[in-house]
Amino acid sequence: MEAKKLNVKEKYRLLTRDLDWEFSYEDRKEAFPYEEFEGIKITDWSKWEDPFRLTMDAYWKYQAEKEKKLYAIYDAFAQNNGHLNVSDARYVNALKIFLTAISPAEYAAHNGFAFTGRQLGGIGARIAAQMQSIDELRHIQTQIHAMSHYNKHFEGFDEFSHMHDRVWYLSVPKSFFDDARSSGPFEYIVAISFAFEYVLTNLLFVPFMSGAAYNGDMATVTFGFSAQSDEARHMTLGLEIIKFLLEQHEDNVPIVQKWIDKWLWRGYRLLSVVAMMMDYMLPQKFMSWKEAWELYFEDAGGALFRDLERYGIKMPACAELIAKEKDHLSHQTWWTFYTFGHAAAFHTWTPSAEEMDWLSEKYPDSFDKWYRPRFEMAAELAEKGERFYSEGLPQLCQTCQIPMFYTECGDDRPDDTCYRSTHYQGERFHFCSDHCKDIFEDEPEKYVHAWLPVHQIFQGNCGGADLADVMKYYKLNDGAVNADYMGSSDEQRWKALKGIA
Amino acid sequence: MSIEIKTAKIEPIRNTYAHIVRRFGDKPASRYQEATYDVAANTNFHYKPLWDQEHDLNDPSRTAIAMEDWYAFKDPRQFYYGTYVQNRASMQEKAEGNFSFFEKRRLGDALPDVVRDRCITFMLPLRHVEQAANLNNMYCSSNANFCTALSQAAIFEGMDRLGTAQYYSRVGLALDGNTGSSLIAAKEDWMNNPAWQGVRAYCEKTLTVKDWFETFIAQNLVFDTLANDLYFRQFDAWLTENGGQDIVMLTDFMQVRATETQRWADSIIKTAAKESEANADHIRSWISSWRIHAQAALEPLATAMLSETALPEAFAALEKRLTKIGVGE
Amino acid sequence: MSRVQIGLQDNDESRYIVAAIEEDNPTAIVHYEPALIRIENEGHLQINRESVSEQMGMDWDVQSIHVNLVTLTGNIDEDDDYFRIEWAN
Amino acid sequence: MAVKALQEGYHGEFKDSAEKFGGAIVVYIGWDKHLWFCSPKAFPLDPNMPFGAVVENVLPAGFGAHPQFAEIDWDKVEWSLNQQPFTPDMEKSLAEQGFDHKCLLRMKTPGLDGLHGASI
Repeated sequence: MEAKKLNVKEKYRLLTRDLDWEFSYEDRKEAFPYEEFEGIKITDWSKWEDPFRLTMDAYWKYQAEKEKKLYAIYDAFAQNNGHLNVSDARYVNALKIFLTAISPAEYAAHNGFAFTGRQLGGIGARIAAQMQSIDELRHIQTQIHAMSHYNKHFEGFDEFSHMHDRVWYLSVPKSFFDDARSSGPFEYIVAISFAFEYVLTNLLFVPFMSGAAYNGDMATVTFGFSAQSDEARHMTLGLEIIKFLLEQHEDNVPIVQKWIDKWLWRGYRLLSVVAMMMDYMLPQKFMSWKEAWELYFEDAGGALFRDLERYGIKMPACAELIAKEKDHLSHQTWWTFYTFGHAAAFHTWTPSAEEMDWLSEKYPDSFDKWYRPRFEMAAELAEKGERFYSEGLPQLCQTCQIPMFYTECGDDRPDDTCYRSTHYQGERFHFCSDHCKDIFEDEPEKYVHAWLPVHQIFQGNCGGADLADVMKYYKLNDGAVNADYMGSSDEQRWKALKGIA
Repeated sequence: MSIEIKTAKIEPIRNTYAHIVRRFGDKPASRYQEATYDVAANTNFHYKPLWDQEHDLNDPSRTAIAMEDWYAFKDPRQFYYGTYVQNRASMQEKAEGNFSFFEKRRLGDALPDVVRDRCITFMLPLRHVEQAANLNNMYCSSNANFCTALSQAAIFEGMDRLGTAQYYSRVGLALDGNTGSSLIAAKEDWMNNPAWQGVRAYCEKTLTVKDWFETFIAQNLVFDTLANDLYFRQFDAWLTENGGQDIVMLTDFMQVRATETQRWADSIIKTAAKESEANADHIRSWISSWRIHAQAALEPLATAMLSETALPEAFAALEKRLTKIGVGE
Repeated sequence: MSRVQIGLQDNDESRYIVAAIEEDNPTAIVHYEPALIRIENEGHLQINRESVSEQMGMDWDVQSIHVNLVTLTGNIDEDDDYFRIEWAN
Repeated sequence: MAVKALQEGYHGEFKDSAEKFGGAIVVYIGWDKHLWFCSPKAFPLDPNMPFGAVVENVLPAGFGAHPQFAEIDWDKVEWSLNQQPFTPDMEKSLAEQGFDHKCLLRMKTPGLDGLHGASI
């Protein structure tokens, strides 16, 4: 018998889609109990279109190939002390943020997709989620391994695990993923696969990794792009899940729209730190946050939302505000970390004269008017030995948990702090924006439970009231990991290694 | 030489991450250690899950098993993602070679009808069993999210079981010349053949279990031990005796994998049982209830596929394993 | 029409793929960025197995694109013989 | 809208309710047009303290690092409490003047509108 030639689609259907069966002995709802409470209506899982059709054998094969390449580079990097090739030790601080803020989020994503990969009733979507889950495990592990060498030569990496559950600014990424993971499986997958992976992840990985390449960091470039090759699959899953939900039932449209609105905003707020890394932390600059936003969101995302119009999905309203904030976001974020740099596990600094000129050029409408004078004033003080650190603790937004530093950019008043608040069951809650307030008001029952670091310190749950106590609770070595780059032990070691006086 | 001069100056300031130092001392750590220990979040969660308001997001109390330190669970293979996929990639390369040898030589054509029929009726429906095993291990992974040592090994097992389901499907395609007719026939058996209904009921039941450690016992210990003995020892012997040895070549991946993974499952159960009497009691009571289900589930299948003595033999293998890991009667 | 784009790691294998893309999509624009090759086109981009195999001088499996792929925008259609991204608008 | 959860009665814990602060109330304070301080700040305060003590102790600790702080004419400050115009009585306690848990106090200092025309 001559064997029939099977194409990829048929093969995938036979090997994967047909594995599922109709239950006879148990109520299927007992096995998949979380499919209905969110209000999503699935009429026919078989209509699911597999975005890519990797069977496990091909998955193992291609992923092993990627891993082999990656670890060969890690080994070479460590053997050759590759950290000596980065443009400047200031650059390494961007990696500290990456390991402490982004990497643990990969583990959270691994877990969230394990949950959806178990709980979605349709086998096609389920397996796509499972593959993403194991990919996300790959990402945290390859990141830990990439940073392993940096950890041996710089401060600020070694307590990433302990920090993630405690440190004030890390509650931002943690609460983002906790929010998604505590949602039902459909909201989770719309939040992470669509809003985060499809719409925003390019803004995290692509410019940042190209920036790493510009700054001589081959280990990071390699893990970044290697991880991103998985992201291409994840993004596709994001688009497929959206199209599937929208095609399944018209009642799904407003629910999905609400989730897109919420998660695009949540994701964008999370990327504030990436904006800052791009504009302030790369000694060799590559692309401004504003340019990246225009290329990867306004251009690519615009095309996406035009594509989704036929389902009745609209571009989220927050996009207008984001477009106005793009002239201010990185500057305000860096200023916040600069002034609270004594309580962070990475170093901060004022931009050099050349860097300020670059910022003026990239941000002609905002930098010279609003931000250059601030950084020049800070630099002058630092020069005099009076480096400015802000005393006390900032007010945080109840939803995104970021200090309330955002200003009324939507109203063209970039020098007025944006204050929003609401009442719920006799308590007042504060927000950095209309969008964060809307998210809270939609589900106050959930957001009252936020673990806000500043309030936890006041309640006595973080080791004490003094900064020194709190640093101890964070397991941060005060004087080594924090404060200005100038005069830090990182700087001293770097200069010694490079033979700079 | 310039290299020596360089290395003399570049002294590391520490050997590894602080949480690894706290566990293993201040010395260079393995990639497995850095990739695994204390990676998962374990405190200060922000919201209550909308789907489980009684628990935190990462919450060890989703099982009755209690541990002082959950990282006492070790994977004897020390698999993290990189070593796992590379190991499986070389296994799949070998499997690919076996399949292409089988197909190129048209070994399927030479099989006696009785072998082909039995494979379709009794072996191919295992792809559905493996699909349940995939879900059950994903369940363990997602519930053991507070401990990376467990969550990662469980997802590796889950993905392995999907791969196994796909390999069984490919056995079918190798038998039916890629038409898929054998898979349709096998699904018909899975859904309606009385020999399979007990197993199907067992699989469906495991998917409704709430305590993930119980799921682990029901799937990876009780069912797998029995099924592995029935298939990889007894049915294999039958195949070899009846001119079906070429099929055995196609299930090599599944056998090697099952043997390897058993060591991991054993270490999990052993460690949990050794921790406390209470854990051992839970484990014993789950074993005793699931072996009763398994007896009822597998009896018709084992008898129809092999003989009336087949299942007792498989239970003897289970006894032996239970004794070995210290949870025998 | 909206633009689609695809990003590949800048390495030897990708260069063959890029050459095949340029041949089959004459209007595509190729940008060389640090460690990344980004290709844009109006409406759609198609990578054909045959063209890449031709460039490489050996059989190329479409699924192996995942080894070098960094990013993409657009709806994907992947089959044995091609990998296509496009916008419906 | 209300949350949609699997079971009825879903409600998170109020993580920051007043009784968790050992008798203190959290007061947020912002100084308009002074973005030298990136954001308003949070202070746990005794509700029985007189407003004058806020001016004397709390504000200098939080905002005294700014060059214009020393120039503030406290009689001319325009206050708002929870976004309503507010005229403080220096002698009276916070509680007596409507300060409650997680309230927002803003101050405007006319004539001192930050530095360099950039609201620093």
